[in-house]
Amino acid sequence: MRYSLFTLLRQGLMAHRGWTPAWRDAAPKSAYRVLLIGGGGHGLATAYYLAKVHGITDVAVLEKGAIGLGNAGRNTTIIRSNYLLPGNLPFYEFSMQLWEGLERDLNYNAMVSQRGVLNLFHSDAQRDAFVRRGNAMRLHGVDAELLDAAAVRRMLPFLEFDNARFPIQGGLLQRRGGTARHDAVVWGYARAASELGVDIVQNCEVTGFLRSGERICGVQTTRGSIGAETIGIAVAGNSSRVAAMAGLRLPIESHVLQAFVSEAVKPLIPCVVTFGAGHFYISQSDKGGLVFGGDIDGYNSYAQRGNLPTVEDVCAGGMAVMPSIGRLRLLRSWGGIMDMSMDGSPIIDRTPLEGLYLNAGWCYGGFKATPASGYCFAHLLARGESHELTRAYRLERFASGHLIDEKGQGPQPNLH
Amino acid sequence: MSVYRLAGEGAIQRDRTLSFTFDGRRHSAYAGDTLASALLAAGVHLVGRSFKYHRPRGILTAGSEEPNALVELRCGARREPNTRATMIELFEGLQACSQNAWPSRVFDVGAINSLLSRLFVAGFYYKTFMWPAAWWEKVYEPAIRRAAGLGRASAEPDPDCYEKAHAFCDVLVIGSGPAGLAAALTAARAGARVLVCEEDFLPGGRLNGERHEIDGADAASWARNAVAELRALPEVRFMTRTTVFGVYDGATYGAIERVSDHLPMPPEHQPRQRFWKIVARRTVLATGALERTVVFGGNDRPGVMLAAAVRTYVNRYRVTPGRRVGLFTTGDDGWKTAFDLLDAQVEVPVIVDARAAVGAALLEQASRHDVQVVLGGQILSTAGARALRRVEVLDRDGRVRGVPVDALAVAGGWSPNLALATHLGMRPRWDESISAHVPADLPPSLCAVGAAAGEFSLAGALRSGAAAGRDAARTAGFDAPLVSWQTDEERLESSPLWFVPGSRGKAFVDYQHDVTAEDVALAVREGYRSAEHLKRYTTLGMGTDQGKTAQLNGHALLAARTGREVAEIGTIAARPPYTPVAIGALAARERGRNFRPYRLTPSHRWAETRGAVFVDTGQWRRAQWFALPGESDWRSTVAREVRSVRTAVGVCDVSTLGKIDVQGRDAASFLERIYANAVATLPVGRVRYGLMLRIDGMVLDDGTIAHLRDGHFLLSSSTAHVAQVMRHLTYAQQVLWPELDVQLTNVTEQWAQFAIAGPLARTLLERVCAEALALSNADLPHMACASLRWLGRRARLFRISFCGELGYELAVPARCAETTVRALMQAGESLGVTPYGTEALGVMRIEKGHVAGPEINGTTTAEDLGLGRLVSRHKDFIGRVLASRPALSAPDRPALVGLRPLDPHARLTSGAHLLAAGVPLSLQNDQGFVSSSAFSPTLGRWIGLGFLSRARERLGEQIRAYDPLRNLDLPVEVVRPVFYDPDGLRVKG
Amino acid sequence: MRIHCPFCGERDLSEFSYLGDADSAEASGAAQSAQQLIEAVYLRANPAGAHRELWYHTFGCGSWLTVTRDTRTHAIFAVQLAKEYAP
Amino acid sequence: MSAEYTVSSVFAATPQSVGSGRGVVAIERGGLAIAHLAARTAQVQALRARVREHFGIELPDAARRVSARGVAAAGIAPQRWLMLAQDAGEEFVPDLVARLEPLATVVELTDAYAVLRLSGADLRASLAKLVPIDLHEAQFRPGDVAQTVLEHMPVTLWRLEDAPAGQPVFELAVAGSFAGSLYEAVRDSAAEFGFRFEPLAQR
Ligand SMILES: Cc1cc2nc3c(=O)[nH]c(=O)nc-3n(C[C@H](O)[C@H](O)[C@H](O)COP(=O)(O)OP(=O)(O)OC[C@H]3O[C@@H](n4cnc5c(N)ncnc54)[C@H](O)[C@@H]3O)c2cc1C
Ligand SMILES: NC(=O)c1ccc[n+]([C@@H]2O[C@H](COP(=O)([O-])OP(=O)(O)OC[C@H]3O[C@@H](n4cnc5c(N)ncnc54)[C@H](O)[C@@H]3O)[C@@H](O)[C@H]2O)c1
Ligand SMILES: Cc1cc2nc3c(=O)[nH]c(=O)nc-3n(C[C@H](O)[C@H](O)[C@H](O)COP(=O)(O)O)c2cc1C
Ligand SMILES: [Zn+2]
Repeated sequence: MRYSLFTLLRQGLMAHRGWTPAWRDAAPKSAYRVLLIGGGGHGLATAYYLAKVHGITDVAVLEKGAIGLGNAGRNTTIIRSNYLLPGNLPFYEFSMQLWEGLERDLNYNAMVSQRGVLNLFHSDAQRDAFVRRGNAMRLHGVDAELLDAAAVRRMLPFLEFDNARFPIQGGLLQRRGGTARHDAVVWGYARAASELGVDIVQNCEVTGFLRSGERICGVQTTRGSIGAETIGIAVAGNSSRVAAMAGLRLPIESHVLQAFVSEAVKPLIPCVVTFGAGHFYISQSDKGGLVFGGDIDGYNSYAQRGNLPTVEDVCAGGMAVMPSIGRLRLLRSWGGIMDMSMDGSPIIDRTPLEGLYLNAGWCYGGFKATPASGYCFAHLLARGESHELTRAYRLERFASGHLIDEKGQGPQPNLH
Repeated sequence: MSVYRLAGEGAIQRDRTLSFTFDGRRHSAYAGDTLASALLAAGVHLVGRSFKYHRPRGILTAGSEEPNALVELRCGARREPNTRATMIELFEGLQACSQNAWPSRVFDVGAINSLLSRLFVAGFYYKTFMWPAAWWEKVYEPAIRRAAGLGRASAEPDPDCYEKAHAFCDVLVIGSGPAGLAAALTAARAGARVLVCEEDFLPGGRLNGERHEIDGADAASWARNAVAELRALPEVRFMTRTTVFGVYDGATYGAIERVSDHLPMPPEHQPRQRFWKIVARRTVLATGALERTVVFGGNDRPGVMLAAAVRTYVNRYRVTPGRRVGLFTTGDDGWKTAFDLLDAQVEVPVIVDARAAVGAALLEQASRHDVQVVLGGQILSTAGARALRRVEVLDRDGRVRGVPVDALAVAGGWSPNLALATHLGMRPRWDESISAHVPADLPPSLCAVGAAAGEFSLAGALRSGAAAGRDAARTAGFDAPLVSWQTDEERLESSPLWFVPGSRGKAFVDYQHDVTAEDVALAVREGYRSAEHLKRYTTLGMGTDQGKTAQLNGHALLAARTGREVAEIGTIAARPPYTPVAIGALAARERGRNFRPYRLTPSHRWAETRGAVFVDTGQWRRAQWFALPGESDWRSTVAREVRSVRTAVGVCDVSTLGKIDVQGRDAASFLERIYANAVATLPVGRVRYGLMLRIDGMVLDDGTIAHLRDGHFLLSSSTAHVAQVMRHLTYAQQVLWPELDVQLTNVTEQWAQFAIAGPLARTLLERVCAEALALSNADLPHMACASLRWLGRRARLFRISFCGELGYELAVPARCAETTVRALMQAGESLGVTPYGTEALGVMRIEKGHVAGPEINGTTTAEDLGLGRLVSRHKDFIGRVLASRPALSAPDRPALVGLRPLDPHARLTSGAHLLAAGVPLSLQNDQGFVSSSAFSPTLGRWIGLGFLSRARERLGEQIRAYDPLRNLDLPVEVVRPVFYDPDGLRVKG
Repeated sequence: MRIHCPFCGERDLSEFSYLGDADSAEASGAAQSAQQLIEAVYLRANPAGAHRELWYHTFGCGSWLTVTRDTRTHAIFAVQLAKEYAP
Repeated sequence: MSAEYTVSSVFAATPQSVGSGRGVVAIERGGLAIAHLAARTAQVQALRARVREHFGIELPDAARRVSARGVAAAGIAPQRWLMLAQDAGEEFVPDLVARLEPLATVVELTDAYAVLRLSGADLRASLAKLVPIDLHEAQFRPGDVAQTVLEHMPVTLWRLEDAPAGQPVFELAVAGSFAGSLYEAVRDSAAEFGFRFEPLAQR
């Protein structure tokens, strides 16, 4: 059923009795042309673009629980394309452009809000590094502005300017960046894919792979075996576990990243702000809660929760840059499992095993990538070759040295 | 006295009257009141407006689970939005305002939303507002945002301070109701270190709200005595106003002590709140149980209140929520509310019990009063504009009658308050016998007792508490006798009624978020059928109360709509914090200038006297330049400093550079494996530039290696990398090559180090330490080092130069720094000696083409930095193998170059990108960037260092430096990255 | 989380810093070929369950510790000094 | 140059007090010679014997501080210690080097540390705000040593014998460059109890 103000009004008159499920809760068939493991944003987006762009509708998305409760359902919803390296920048900008048309495309309001993303800097060296990044963006036609302290102050007068340990010198602003309603992105892709014939199979955990020789030809699941010509893994924090079922070791560590939300208040923070002298970034959700986060806890983890040192570190960062939030209350904190790659950049590639493809290594930046990741992964699955925007996201780059290391931290995932 | 304030004791101090204002109107109440009890006493029942429909709302509970009565407390910079009236301890002059209502809570324009409520169903915004695209940010979203949110945050900095503290104990008891007190007493009497945390300002839990007897005395005073006994024991810390908000790994607990929230303002030297990090061997969870409401039509009207809360207001605060209070109950304990009210001379017109039959005792007791009892009855709806006036009662024969009441007590059954028992990921278990979840698979360090464990009787609370207290004490090595207390064994029957099917009008599940039974039905209809989808689609349980009183009712509705049992629905994980926590408290002292510690160089105080301007680089605070009186523009100051170094002599404190002492039989071979360049060939008394790589072949750090004595080396590292380098070295020493005999000592702080540079550097030094040391080129050539006596201490002199002039670095024990630098200044006065700062240092290193932070950025190899020739081909060392990966030696990989604008007056900026001349602007044509740039006073023009593809082939080429962010775009020439004294003769001078 | 340092005793997480998989670290030390080194440096077993990992007692004694920890529960099974000291 | 050099306080130039000045008293220690002692591989037995014979000290295996005749040894890591000597003069460390090499590496750190002696009735309550260590008198005995973190600063803490009045006495050592920050943290944590500080120069 198409969504619009009109249908909403009509349903209003009939007490909303006429609405139908947003997506079909399908039971798995015995075989599919393409199987996607993981009903998060990436898996669902991939299914949608397979059907929409490549006309491949014999597709199932297998989700071990209910869709969208992994990282897609727990991220801080920031979307941006303010990247430095040529391996990343065009890909994330393409994603940004897909976001800009997403709602009309999906006929689902994902509340994409281009409220701006402001990275604060606090030293000359940091300014120059940000300028280098901003200039790369401009070279690629992406919007980027350099603000001095005065301009930042006009924009966000409530920041700490006068009593700071590391005074704000200015900021790098991408106005087209912003946030999107994370759950709606999942539901929107699920609904649109389902409408095109994709099976969304919930409570169906993949427990192993079926092989014929060197070829992967299906999966074992908690709902029986399912055959497939092509299988894509898009399980984020669980990538290593699923890959291990196929005997693969990945350049990935799973780490916990915590996020936080405050009690809802009337509009306070107009854009996304990141603190440059500590680990803290923040935005305000449409519901009114301040959604914020910081650094990962730093140790391997599959528990979706973290510990106090990070909580303290994040709140200290918040108070250092935004001392007016002191009396606002933290309402809830949680964690998600990051698929931290060895150079901080993702992998969208074929695996050494025929028929098995991988989409992983998103670290804490994969929500913004959801549309482009789905689009390009669909391309790879449909055509068997990388989309030009993801040529750099190869598994073999670590052996060849074609690293995409935005932060320069080297093979130390917890530092990316 | 108001008609709502009852006679009798309670826990309020009648002799201390306090006055306060709500929405500007002045009222008075007593010490010991909460804002909620004070408002009830003042007859204020309409406290605020709801989130979406702006419905009038009152007070539902008497505790921190309150969903409705949220107010803005205090004003100005101290304004606290969304503060629960039920948790605000009254103080003289308290100011509070209602929220989310305009112009006033009584006449609220937003209330028209109720009329549109047919549209504003769960998730309506996902279905529209999509056209035209641009309108989302401009029109729709701002409107939604203005409507959303409850209170208004202050935009001013929080004026209060916060504190962090650490506590350790054998037994942590969370909650001081009968179960908690029993546990604490038992463990404490045995001698264990006991820490009790109680959220309330009054210990005792339900005992303050009920009329129980323990050991013949009334329970409230029993609690007071228990607390007094505990407080008197040396190993016990009893903290009220302290909420344990989170459970973390390693038996670590987070708690917030509200030190001054009950006062108009924190006293001097007192924080507003104190954040406790508690480590406990064993923890007893005695957090009680929370009563649920029932989902029926108009169940949100001001005057509708949970039955146990009514008892608390009556017995503890001596306040009644109304003069004619009806009761709607699903269990025996609800009846206690009626009896407590009746005994307090409050009229109870009707008792509606959803159960068809109840015990004779209850009926007998009720028959003594003039109360109509409706068994098997339900309440279909309520009436009243801004306060409750009437309830519609459906009896078992299907007859509906209206009963006039001004308040309604609702007893929907109890759920153990087990949030903390799930923070570590444990899922609770459904217990059919109490129709609620109870804590399950707890770790050995944690146990739940009393109502928190589903043990709802007082006797059971005392019993389970005592048993847990004894076990906990035992594991800590204290043998505790089992104490027991006398109390009536009450048996309380109940059977849940989650919702009233025939409800008329909106029946609310989640009050705060205006989630109705209809919204749940809609979510199910649209396929959002898992508990998590229901939550996320309707926002059920996502408010400030986290649905403590609503969650289970919502799941029961979900179960009914999807043909499942409540038990099958599962639970929504509770997350820290248990109740919302001020963000300032978690940051504690780390804000403003205290955000991070600062480090001062050994000559800091001297630098202050010389007019130094300081810059924070990481933790260090360093002299950036030394402005002379009359020097306004810092560039001219820096230019002067550079010129004096190049023409005479300058002194700079470089103590922040890392200094690591390496000794041991295998010291040389250790360093041989650490550094990319040869170390073994370094003779004693000599210094060498050294390059350390990461295992992936990227440069980790550069610095110097001095060979002090046989088997004794001193390394220097860049200021920013000391910790990283030290960690790298200890890793190699302890993990990679434990067999080597090598000892490492970080001596960075032991030595103050001064660079003395310039053509007259030797002359200056000869004036201060000629007799200690011969300084001629022969005696101390470039890259040599020696030790000397200095101020009666041992000091070291290195003939090294970062700025490219004849230079030395004099290392003296840190405490000699000030005397030393003053001596140097004095001795050099006639030579025109000049102190210089980091800025001049930076300019001169660029003039010399020395790489630093902006070049050694974790993505550059020795080759990239033009240091390939240093890398040894004859040995193995960390980083050798991976540095030779194909992509890292590709010819088009950007490498270090010097850059010079063609226009001698043009400014060159770091961060500019480099493109070949004449090519279109695009990422494909991006060939590198400017990493460092400066105005060179020596050359009288801007210069820079940068990285450029195929650098070697391009010397002399004119390319383009493009910096659109700064609106700069200029032609530059590619040159060798050494702008000054390319043959390095001056350092040898 | 609290780690029991064999020298300092049980200490809070905030005193330590994390390196990662101890097996990988050891393998990178022992690697005989470029290929082996690349695998040791870049590939991880990343198990859900018991994990041998290296921690550095940054703010304590400066020892490198080999910790065996469950990555699902964060429960710590064993802690040893990475280096064995000759008596 | 052989002129004398003047040593001034690294914490705060002047004596200061907050409130009653009684809850916590901080006295800046001076004249403390400090060396880092690290046993050479497989030499620890011989080193122990050597130290025993010269100083009458048994090098502790754990994070403990033992002292004899004005010289103290504090265990800070496996087979590593800090040697501290009060008013032993400039030659203490050089002597130590001469006596203990090649059984150990000895490195002077006299100037690397700033040390506060802390006492007072409310000292434990004040320290509880500063360090994540259980300082209960039965848990952290006289002679116990802890290296830990204090507001991001590495610090070393040890407990001395209680003062005659039975009040606890601790010493807190920090890298000299942090002295200012450390001082402010200590002062603020003690403010509610009353705080007094005596800098070096004053004695
Ligand atoms: C706290 C936090 C904050 C973040 N903030 C941002 C941000 O601001 N901006 C941004 O761009 N990114 C952010 N991210 C990262 C982003 O959320 C993720 O990179 C992205 O969501 C990952 O893609 P996904 O949605 O497909 O992953 P997921 O939603 O995790 O999807 C993976 C799915 O696979 C399922 N699965 C796993 N194993 C199996 C199996 N064996 N069988 C079947 N199904 C399986 C899981 O149940 C899960 O539903 C954040 C992440 C977190 C945790
Ligand atoms: N009539 C019934 O059916 C019924 C049901 C439940 C409880 N009760 C009565 O309640 C009592 C149960 O005793 P109890 O001791 O188990 O519970 P309690 O409710 O008496 O005490 C719990 C205490 O824990 C505190 N608390 C809760 N969470 C906290 C936190 N995170 N941090 C700090 N403090 C926290 C509360 O403020 C409260 O004081 C008995 O008297 C019992 O009769 C009766
Ligand atoms: C952007 C965003 C906003 C959120 N806002 C709220 C909120 O207002 N109230 C709330 O209770 N939880 C909120 N949450 C947290 C979720 O309730 C939930 O904790 C999170 O999605 C992780 O799921 P889990 O806690 O069940 O593991 C929010 C989460 C995100 C990602
Ligand atoms: Zn240790």
